[in-house]
Amino acid sequence: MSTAGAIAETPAVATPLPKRRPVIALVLFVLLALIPVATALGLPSHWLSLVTRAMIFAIAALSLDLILGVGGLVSFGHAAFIGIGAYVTGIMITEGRPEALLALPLILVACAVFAAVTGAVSLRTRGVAFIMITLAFGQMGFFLAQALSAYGGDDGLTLAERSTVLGFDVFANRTRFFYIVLAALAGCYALVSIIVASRFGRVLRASRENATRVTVTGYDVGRVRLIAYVISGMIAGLSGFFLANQTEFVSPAFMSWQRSGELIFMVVLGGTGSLHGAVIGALAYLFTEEILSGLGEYWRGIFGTYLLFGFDLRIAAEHWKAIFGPLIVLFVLFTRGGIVGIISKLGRRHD
Amino acid sequence: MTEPVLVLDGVQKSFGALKVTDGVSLAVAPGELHALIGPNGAGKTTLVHQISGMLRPDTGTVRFRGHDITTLSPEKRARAGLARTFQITSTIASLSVLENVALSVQARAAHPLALFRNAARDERLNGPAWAAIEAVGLAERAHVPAGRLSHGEKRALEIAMALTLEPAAILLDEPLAGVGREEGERLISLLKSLKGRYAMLLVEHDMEAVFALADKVSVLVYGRVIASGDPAVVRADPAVREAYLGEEG
Amino acid sequence: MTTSLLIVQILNGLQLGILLFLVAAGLTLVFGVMDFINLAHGVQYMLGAYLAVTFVGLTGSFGLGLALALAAALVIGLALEFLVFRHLYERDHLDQVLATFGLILLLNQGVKIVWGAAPLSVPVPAFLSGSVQLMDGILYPVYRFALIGAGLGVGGLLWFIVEKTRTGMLLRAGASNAAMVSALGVDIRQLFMIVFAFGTMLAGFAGAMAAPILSVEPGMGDTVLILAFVVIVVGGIGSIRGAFVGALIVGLVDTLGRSFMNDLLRLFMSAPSARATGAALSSMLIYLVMAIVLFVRPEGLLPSKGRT
Amino acid sequence: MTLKYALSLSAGLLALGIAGAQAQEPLKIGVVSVLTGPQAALGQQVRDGFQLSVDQLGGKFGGRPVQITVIDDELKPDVAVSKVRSYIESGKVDFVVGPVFSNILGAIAKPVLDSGAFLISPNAGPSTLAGKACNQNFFVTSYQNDQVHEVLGKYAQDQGFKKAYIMAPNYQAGKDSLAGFKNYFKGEIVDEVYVPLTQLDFSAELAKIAAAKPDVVFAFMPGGLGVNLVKQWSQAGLTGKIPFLSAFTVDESTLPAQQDAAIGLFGGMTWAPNMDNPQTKKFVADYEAAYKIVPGSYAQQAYDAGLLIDSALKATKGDTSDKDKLRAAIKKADFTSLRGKFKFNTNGFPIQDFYLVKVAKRPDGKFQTEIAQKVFSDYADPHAKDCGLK
Repeated sequence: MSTAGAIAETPAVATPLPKRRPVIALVLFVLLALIPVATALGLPSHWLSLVTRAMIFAIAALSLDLILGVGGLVSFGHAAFIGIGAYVTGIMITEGRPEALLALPLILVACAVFAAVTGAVSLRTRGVAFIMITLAFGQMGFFLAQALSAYGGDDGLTLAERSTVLGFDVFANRTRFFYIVLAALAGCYALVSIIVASRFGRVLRASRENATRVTVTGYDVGRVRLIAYVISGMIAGLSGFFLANQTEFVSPAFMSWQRSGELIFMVVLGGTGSLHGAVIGALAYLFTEEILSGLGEYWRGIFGTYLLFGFDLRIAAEHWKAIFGPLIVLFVLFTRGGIVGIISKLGRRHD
Repeated sequence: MTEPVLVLDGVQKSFGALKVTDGVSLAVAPGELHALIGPNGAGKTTLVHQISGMLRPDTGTVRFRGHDITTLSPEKRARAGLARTFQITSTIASLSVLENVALSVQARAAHPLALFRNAARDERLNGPAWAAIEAVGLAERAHVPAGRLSHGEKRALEIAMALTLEPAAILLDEPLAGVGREEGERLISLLKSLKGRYAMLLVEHDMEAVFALADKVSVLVYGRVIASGDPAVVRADPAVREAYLGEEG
Repeated sequence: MTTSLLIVQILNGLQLGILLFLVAAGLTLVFGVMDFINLAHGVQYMLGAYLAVTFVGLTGSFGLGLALALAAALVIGLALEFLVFRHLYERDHLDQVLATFGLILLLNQGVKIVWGAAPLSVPVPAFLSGSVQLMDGILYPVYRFALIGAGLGVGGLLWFIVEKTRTGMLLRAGASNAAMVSALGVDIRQLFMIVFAFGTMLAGFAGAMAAPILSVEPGMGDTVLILAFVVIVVGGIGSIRGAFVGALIVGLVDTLGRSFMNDLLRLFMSAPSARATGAALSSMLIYLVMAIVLFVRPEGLLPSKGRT
Repeated sequence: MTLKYALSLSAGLLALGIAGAQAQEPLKIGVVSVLTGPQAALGQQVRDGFQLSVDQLGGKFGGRPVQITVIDDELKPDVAVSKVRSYIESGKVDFVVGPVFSNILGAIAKPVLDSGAFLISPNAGPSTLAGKACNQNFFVTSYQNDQVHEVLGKYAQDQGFKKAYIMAPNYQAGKDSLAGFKNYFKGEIVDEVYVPLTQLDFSAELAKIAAAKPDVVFAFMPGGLGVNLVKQWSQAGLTGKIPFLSAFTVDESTLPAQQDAAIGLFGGMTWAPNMDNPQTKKFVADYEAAYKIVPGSYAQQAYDAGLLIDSALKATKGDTSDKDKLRAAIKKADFTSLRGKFKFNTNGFPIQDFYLVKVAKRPDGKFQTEIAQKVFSDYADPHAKDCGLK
């Protein structure tokens, strides 16, 4: 097998569609829906924002999983779509048109066009070349945003207000915003699940494993992948809309290559191709980050001191990346198939 | 005699200085099982690739059902009714036998890429798929992932996938290679049962099978057809005996 | 624009290219032979620079410091190979990406714990501290010629090893068919370890050589890593010649783009808009070149034989 | 085991509750600063400078114990927003001090100010927040960003330089920087160059400078960019040939790496470690003792921010409930700044003196900037007129 082709085609171990999936997803969404209750009962109140943010990234990770996990296309420029969604939102608000029902269709169209153009070029390549060419397009988007000096350039753009729906400031209430994002995530999850289980999804899944076979069976694999790429880009654009409304700020940093890398990381951490894996991965990534970087404060919140055996945990928290890094390495070395892989392994042991 | 389904005329392909197929011409009539034999490196697989569209000939034409398909893409040839199997089995390992065949059925259905129509429970796909699976004798293995099938079962699966394309012609690239004796016999009887219904171009090493099955045999040596015709005649051809059968002992 | 300015800028482009080649050579070797995506290559480059700061500072001699830094980089590289990398060779690329990303986080923070967050530097060695007048008003530091020489030397050495020695033959064979090489009775694990150690040394060497002209700071490897990836995909993955050509192209395109893009655009537009467009365009230029190269030749300009 | 854990947990929470009820409620201050990535050296100065002010005042501002939470903004605006918002939501926050960079300030200003907390910026001072978008609860202990660049523009103009070559990174602050320089420099700009923020090698620009033969070069190259530029400038033999003026390019955060290459280069600032007053001498000595490096303006401004908050709380006797009273106390700026003279303009930005500073090597071998000459006296930024505050 050629190296270049191998990267996207290797994970042939993927289970097609595990039966346990709807149950895990259901449990996941119910748990998420209970977060506002938990914050009322004593979970630090900022967790409401944290979980909202995590769910926004989960939408993006979910969209990436459609092409990466299901379609076998490792896009290293996916953050560009988040950026487009965020910038369209921000620019519309700055120009005095905060109506979401106006912004959302525009975001979807903009993302679809960007995906169709860049996808048509990128999908001529496979494997590492595909990774790098999507990186190239992502970087171009980044530099373009940086050049938008009318909208803050590199400094980014503070939004004067949030998007409105039919003129109402529905995102103002944090709990309401939480449930709107949760509903959007659940909706995207359902949509992507339906697509994966559809005729189209079957061809997409089959193409990842054996594009030649799918071609001689009579499908235009390139077209199938392009459609998936466009759908994925549009969903990621939606997460950009929410991100802009949560931070009330947009910045070129939203589409940096590091952010694209983080998205890949979330999907792989959760387990590729299973959809709920992407959601779990995004949540796990952001929660771990929060807990490690706030280690000292959490410790103090529980035990009333920063010290653990005389060691000031605030120092550990400052260097949380030096803890996070080895955790990632250990996780990769000792597990297969991400968090979902662990869950299904535990499940099998129970059976 | 009726118009041939598949006609090759002077098909030539070079890799660098090496002419892999050197002006190959042959015709396959409807319902005919045409065997293509030849020693290793004779260019058989390269020829099949050119017929199925995975490679494009340098010169020469491929005609299928009266149309020139020389420059058509593989997926368009497949939709036109030209199916193939691979020398190294090629199935979707993680999908079940049923899903593999249904994938093939779907390619010829009305909305092959419908975005929201559930595929697994779709009787319009599963019905014809079951028929093909039963025809090749894989009904008991229908829900097993293709990756876990035995070698011979994979061959049968490939043939089932080819059948659901409702092909006018099937290209079979060494279906018996690497298959055990018992499974081989089952495959031979499967092919026999298909004879007459489809035009088939069979590339095969197993001489016993070839002479048991073929209506017509062509011999490819160094990219050229050195003999073509009735199996018995070809078997007796001295040039063939020297170049090929002699080698085989 | 004068001819001498153009010549100096081409020289600058070549020199940036050589620096990128030093980083990219190890990356493409490990990628090509072992089919291993090592994102940690960038932090190994950074480690090389930091080790050079320490050892040059301790010994007071650039040569001795460089040698010690290389030895230390090798030791760290082998330790990482033993603890992490060797368990990843059989895994798929995404696992490799993930684990080496973890190493990036660790090492970027690690150097901050050990050496502090402030940028550091290595003085130019005394015997290379002179300069040459190439054009009016500007001196070309001898050290930069030494850097070009080192790059060419490494390139030549690699070419010799890969093309002319038995080890090189095994490497080329291993790149296309690892199973065959192990069937020949060669311990493929040992071969991989040697290749990896060599790749680590190359990264460390590049970092140490860059230290006298660039700021030594946490995260310095991240930018270089992306550029090095651009270089190796433009050149063709696994190919030393490709990395060399790719590095020169990226170096030249970047430098000449920065130098002349504004003047070029000013032919078509007003000065302020030329400046704005020029700055945005020259940032994008190498990515544009990469996208075009990949579009026309997905396998890169000079792919190594035996892979497609 | 589980029971024991639960018991100790509740005991801990109980103890926490009792302690909170007995002692005076601590003053909650969030310090937002960049602590990861290449710019962490600046962020550490801000954090440490502020911490030093707290330590020297016995851990209390205006008699109230101070509870500092350090927030690493990672120099990512969206990360900064979400962390800062989380912190604000976690409980009654009185002050947020930070950040280092303007783009982070742009991101966090709204959530902080909307919450009713005071935002004290120890470094970033963008023109928007000085002008139209000014806020009564926003104060700056550094300067308005443009002013530092104007110092160099004015100096270049005063020196009678005719041709200037100016360069900055390709982002908003870079563009503002060159605009600030051009506000006061009226000679010819032979070239205005924007380089990528990730640029490694400046040899292309240096060759162009040598070819253009300007009278003076002005550069704004913060952090690692400045280290690369200055080292390569010196290696190309340009030191001493062409005057090199800069902003945020040679300072105490980059000098340990630039070393001799930076000697004699100019910058602009409101303070330098050799400033001749007793409070600066004590601050520099204490800071070096505690953190082993020479403090730069980042540390100094954060230290002043600490003194400012302390002075305001002394005036209100530790009370933060009456925001208007507290605000009035802050505006008085009744503390001894390391700079000496310091007062607030109507927009919450300081009115102060600006100096040309020059890099020098100290007798102990360390490097620092030293005051060369005063360029502006009692200089207020012009954006204040766009600000509606009185």
